[in-house]
Amino acid sequence: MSFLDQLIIHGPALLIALPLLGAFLTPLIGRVNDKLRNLFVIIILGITAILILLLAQEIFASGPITYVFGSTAPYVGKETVIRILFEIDALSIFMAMIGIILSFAAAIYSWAFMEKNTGLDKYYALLLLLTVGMLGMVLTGDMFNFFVFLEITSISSCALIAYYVNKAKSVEAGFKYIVVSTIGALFVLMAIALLYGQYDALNIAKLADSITFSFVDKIALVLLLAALAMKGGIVPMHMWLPDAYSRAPASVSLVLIGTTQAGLYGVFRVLFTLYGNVIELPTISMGWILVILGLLTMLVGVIMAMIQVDFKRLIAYGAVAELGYMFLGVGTCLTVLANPEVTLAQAPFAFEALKGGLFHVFNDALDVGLLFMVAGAVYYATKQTSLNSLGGLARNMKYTTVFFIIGLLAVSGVPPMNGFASKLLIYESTYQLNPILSIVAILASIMLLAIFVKVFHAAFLGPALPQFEKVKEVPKSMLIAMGIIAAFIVLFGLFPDLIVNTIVDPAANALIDNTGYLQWLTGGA
Amino acid sequence: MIANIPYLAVVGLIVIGLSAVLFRKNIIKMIIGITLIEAGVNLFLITLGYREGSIAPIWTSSPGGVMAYPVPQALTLTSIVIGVAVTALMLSLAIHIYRHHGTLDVRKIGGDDQ
Amino acid sequence: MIETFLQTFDTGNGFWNPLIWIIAFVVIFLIVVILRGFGNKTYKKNTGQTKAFLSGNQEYEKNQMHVKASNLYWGWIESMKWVIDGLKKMHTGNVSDYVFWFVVVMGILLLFVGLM
Amino acid sequence: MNGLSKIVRTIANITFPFVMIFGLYVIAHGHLTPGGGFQGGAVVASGLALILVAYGSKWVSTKIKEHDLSLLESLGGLGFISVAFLGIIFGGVFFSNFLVGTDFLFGGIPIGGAADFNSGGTLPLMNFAVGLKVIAGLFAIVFVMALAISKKEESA
Repeated sequence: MSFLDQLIIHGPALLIALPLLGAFLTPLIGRVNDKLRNLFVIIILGITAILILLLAQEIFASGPITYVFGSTAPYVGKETVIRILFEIDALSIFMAMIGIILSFAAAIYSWAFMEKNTGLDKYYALLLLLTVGMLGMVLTGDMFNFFVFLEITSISSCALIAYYVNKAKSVEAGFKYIVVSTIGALFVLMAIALLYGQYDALNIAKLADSITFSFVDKIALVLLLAALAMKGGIVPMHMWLPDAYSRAPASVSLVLIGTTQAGLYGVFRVLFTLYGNVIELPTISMGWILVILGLLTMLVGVIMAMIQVDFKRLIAYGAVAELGYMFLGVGTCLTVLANPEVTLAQAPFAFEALKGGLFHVFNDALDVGLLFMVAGAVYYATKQTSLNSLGGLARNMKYTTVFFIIGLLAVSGVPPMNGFASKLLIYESTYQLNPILSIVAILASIMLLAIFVKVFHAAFLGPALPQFEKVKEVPKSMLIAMGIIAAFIVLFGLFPDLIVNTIVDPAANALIDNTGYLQWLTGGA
Repeated sequence: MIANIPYLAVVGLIVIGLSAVLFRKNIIKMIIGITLIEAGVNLFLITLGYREGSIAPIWTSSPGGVMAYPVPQALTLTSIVIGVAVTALMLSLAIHIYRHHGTLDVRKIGGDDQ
Repeated sequence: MIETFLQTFDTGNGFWNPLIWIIAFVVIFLIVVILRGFGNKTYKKNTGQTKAFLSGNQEYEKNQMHVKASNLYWGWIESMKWVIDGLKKMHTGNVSDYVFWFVVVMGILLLFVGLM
Repeated sequence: MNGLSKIVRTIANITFPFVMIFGLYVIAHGHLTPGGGFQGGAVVASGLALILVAYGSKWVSTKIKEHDLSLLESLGGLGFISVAFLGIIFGGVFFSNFLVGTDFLFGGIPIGGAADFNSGGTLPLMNFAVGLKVIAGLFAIVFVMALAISKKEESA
């Protein structure tokens, strides 16, 4: 067996183990040399990214991979107890790609952005740990493992949000975040315990196979849904999100997008896979709940973004609005799936909506991430966070301005950027469920454009202000990080068909049909 | 009836903890509330693994017989480990908040704008 | 090779091809270039020509000239005040309220999922 | 933070060895009892916290630096993950328990209801690593908090 085959076989474990090893080694290397440590972190994340690509190729070609820890067989003894295992299907690897792109860009961005701060050993260790948590959440095939990774994510991101401990607002935001996410995670654990008590299993596939939608299952579903939606920042549980995003360092905000979307992944996984066999049983379709939450999220997000004056806080509310599109797309699909009278073949728009929702997960991560990096660059150059004190920056910061324009167009769904492709999918498919849905979605998009045009005018246009005469373009590492994300945005926008067919389509298929996920358990079929 | 008492205790602990988080204005009391919720969830997990007349799952010179189900205990331990980390983090943030504001009353600390 | 990249993106009902966008971009770019050709050729940099002309009034200080962020969309915000005030009241910044909303959503979901 | 009275210090001196031994017992017997690296580590760290409270953070900071504690913590984590990586090399799977059944360290296989200390394969090694990490980590947390409070007292 060649080295590459070995790498793919052990890939699932290495995806977690490598960043974890890096996290423990970072403080040791940091004692030797700062530059070496930064390089080390980037290399570790780069190798992880390559591994994810290798695994993705394998998964898209030959279906889900399971990796059992500590043994070769998933069963212990009499085929009743299941070991801890990772189960990676197309959706998992799709989310992992998003996470690793964000982490990788954040590591490059941090090189210059965080340079002047102290405690960077811990910063980088926590960044790697956050990546571990994020990847673990999307890759694991075990409910309790999911909870553990959820908590790893919460703890490390809380410490990173409160990184500027000398700023009162940062500490407050960190405290709010940890309270909210701990309570959410505890309810997730409660739901896991309820499921465990009934079915004596923690494995997602095993649970999905044996779930009956009894009353206890309903309570577990509610707990999981509410807690994970809170982690995903869905209105009206979104209030922690602007606080956390705006007070964290810009590079951390970038990775936080990934953790938020890991929460959304949890919602999708629970609804489609864990409760996939009983998807038609609830009398009120969960899809409609998702759709209504999505619409609320969009509207509240844009209206609140309109009145913000803090640069990053405004983007954070914009990010909240973007989250609504994903819920709308996925919820539209769920309404059709949960309706026993309509099959998927009769309503092809449902699949398109799901593709749109999932594609938008990727696009939102890139767009909002780029905008956060621009906000960080503006802060780095001017030391100002309020939009009211900015102006005329385009004269001195040419590249940053270009990146902001790209982000602006992408986030508001203007062609040829990637946001347009996914939003087009969502508009045209939700229209067939109910025209009002797509009208609200388009309205929210228009308002997003208006909001970011306002930011563009306030920060980058206008006369050359005397206080910003000496402002210089930001260092290369930050430009490179922004450039990587911007390149992805343009690439996804110009060749949407390629991207949708290669990575989004398998992910949507994996979500709609959970037999692939249960395959190792039921032995084919 | 007697077998249901632990479950009632679980509900009680979670409700008390949630009400502490919702209605107490002192950060330390809110942290206590969160640890109470955690205790409730842990108690629930432990109760799931209970078997009547069983012994503790300790292998060194065990007398034999039915052992309590060890998996929920392992889960509880993991959850406690995480709980310790979270509590430590929250308390150290509380120290920092106190240092910045000189108070732990959430009303006086004041929220973020909007 | 190039065909795989420039495939039409089918959205079920409509379609989108970046090629159309690129052609449109080139056409509009050409129009802009032509229009630019009609411009005044006597423009010189760093002379009085580049100064703003405010009916003979003195130019304001730069910071006063710039329309700041909170002044933009004033009318919209004013007319939507009833919504915005309600939303602002919701965003107290107090973590107890954040948890309160979580409990409320959990209750509503329980009502929909559990009891029906 | 200054130390407490002589009575407290004497009691702390007497109880400290017992706490340590109990903590190390729990770490070492992690593969046989519900204990393990974390639980034992927490016991040891609480013993260290006892000393911290009794003697004050000023005295302790002359003995040990927070810097060294984070080094120990990293080493603990590194040990854990390396044992897991060795599983790939020797056992073919990540986290594989490659020591079980060998005559080497902790290779014994438990028979029947009772097991002896020489069993568990890689589990005791992992427990030791986790124990080291938890001792260093938890003590570092308590120590840093104590230092923060004493700084506050000085400035007041």
